[in-house]
Amino acid sequence: MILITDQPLDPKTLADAVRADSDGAVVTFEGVTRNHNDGRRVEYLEYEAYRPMADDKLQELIDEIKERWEIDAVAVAHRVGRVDIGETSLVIAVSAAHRRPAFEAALHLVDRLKEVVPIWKKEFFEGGEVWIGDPGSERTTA
Amino acid sequence: MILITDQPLDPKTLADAVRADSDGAVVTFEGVTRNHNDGRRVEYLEYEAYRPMADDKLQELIDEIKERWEIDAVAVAHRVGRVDIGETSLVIAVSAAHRRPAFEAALHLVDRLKEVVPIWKKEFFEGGEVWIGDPGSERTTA
Amino acid sequence: MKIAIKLFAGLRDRAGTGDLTVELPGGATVADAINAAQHNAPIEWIAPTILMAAVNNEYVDFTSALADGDELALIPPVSGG
Amino acid sequence: MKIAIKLFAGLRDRAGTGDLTVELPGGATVADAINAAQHNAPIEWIAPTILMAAVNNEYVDFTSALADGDELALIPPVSGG
Repeated sequence: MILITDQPLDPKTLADAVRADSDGAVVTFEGVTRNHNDGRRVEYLEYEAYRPMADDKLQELIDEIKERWEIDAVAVAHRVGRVDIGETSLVIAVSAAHRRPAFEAALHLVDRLKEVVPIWKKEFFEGGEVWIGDPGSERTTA
Repeated sequence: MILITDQPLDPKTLADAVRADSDGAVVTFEGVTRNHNDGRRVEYLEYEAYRPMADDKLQELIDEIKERWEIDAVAVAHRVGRVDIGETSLVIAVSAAHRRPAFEAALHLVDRLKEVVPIWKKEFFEGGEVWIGDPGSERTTA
Repeated sequence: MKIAIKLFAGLRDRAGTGDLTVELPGGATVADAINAAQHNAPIEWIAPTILMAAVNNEYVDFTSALADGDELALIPPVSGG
Repeated sequence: MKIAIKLFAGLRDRAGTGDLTVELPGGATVADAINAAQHNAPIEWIAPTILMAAVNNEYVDFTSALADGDELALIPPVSGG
């Protein structure tokens, strides 16, 4: 299951999508909008995705972790548009017979997602805004 | 939050108990009754806890991971009594500013729980029953 | 002195009870209490190498001295999760 | 040949548009298309060391040759999660 949506994410939907009777472990990760980053007070984030490339890359990453770890199923959902403090922008759920591969594969998937999936985050902080990773995009709103 | 109960567990309750506006990551682990173990077909499990020692040990483990990793909050719930295939016997939720410590601390907590918390699992498999870790307890039900 | 002993899981199933009480001389240790319990409940016990003991909710060595009124828990290999 | 170029995130904001089209001679590369785009949209571009390019949804080197009808995406540092 791969979902890119502007609607709020529900971790339970993803955890339930991956569980099967042969699984002993379900690991769920939520990436949440923090109220602080790099010493700045964050007000909210806005995410943008390049689709369908983002879906394709997520599928490649799912294939990558299924190749490398003994896991059963994987679900990923990423929100786009405005995401307020405390709201969830990313959910990953991984099921497996045993816990360790489920943990390792889920962490690796988040790490890789942040490297290769064409999704961007604009941070609206107190006094300005910036696309993360692109310092030249910073604007101050004096 | 530490909960030992004979009622079904709800991962959302634990994830919501640990999240705060300063957290960027919430990792949730569910331990689930598998339909197989050690080559046997499992029918269901029964868990027993020694309370209040189990609560005390869980609190010690929470203190231990909070000491070792930069995490925010931790919640643990363990079910006792009969747990059927596909049902969740253990939920752990860990929040943190950043994802890696949340993943590592959650996995460590499960590992340690299985070493020191006085909770026992009786496996009812096809043709018999056994307390896990105590082979002498095995009974066959011809 | 009187020591209450709690048995769990496979031990309790074999003994048919989760509660034993043993009478021991002052200065007796956890090991002494286990010996007395094995005498009172002559079942197939768990090998001491994998058995753990707790007094008043804390794990202790078998050489620990007991005090009157202690609750001794005999803890087979745990298997939560 | 005509190459459609998509701009995202900070690049799109600066250019004021997410879509450019450039006209290039046959055999032109991704680098040629980026040069033409920079000519069409003379803004502060992202350093090529951190810019990535994708053609038809696959990452490519700047030396890759383009074909008529390709969709070239210029991808600033990604930051999902």
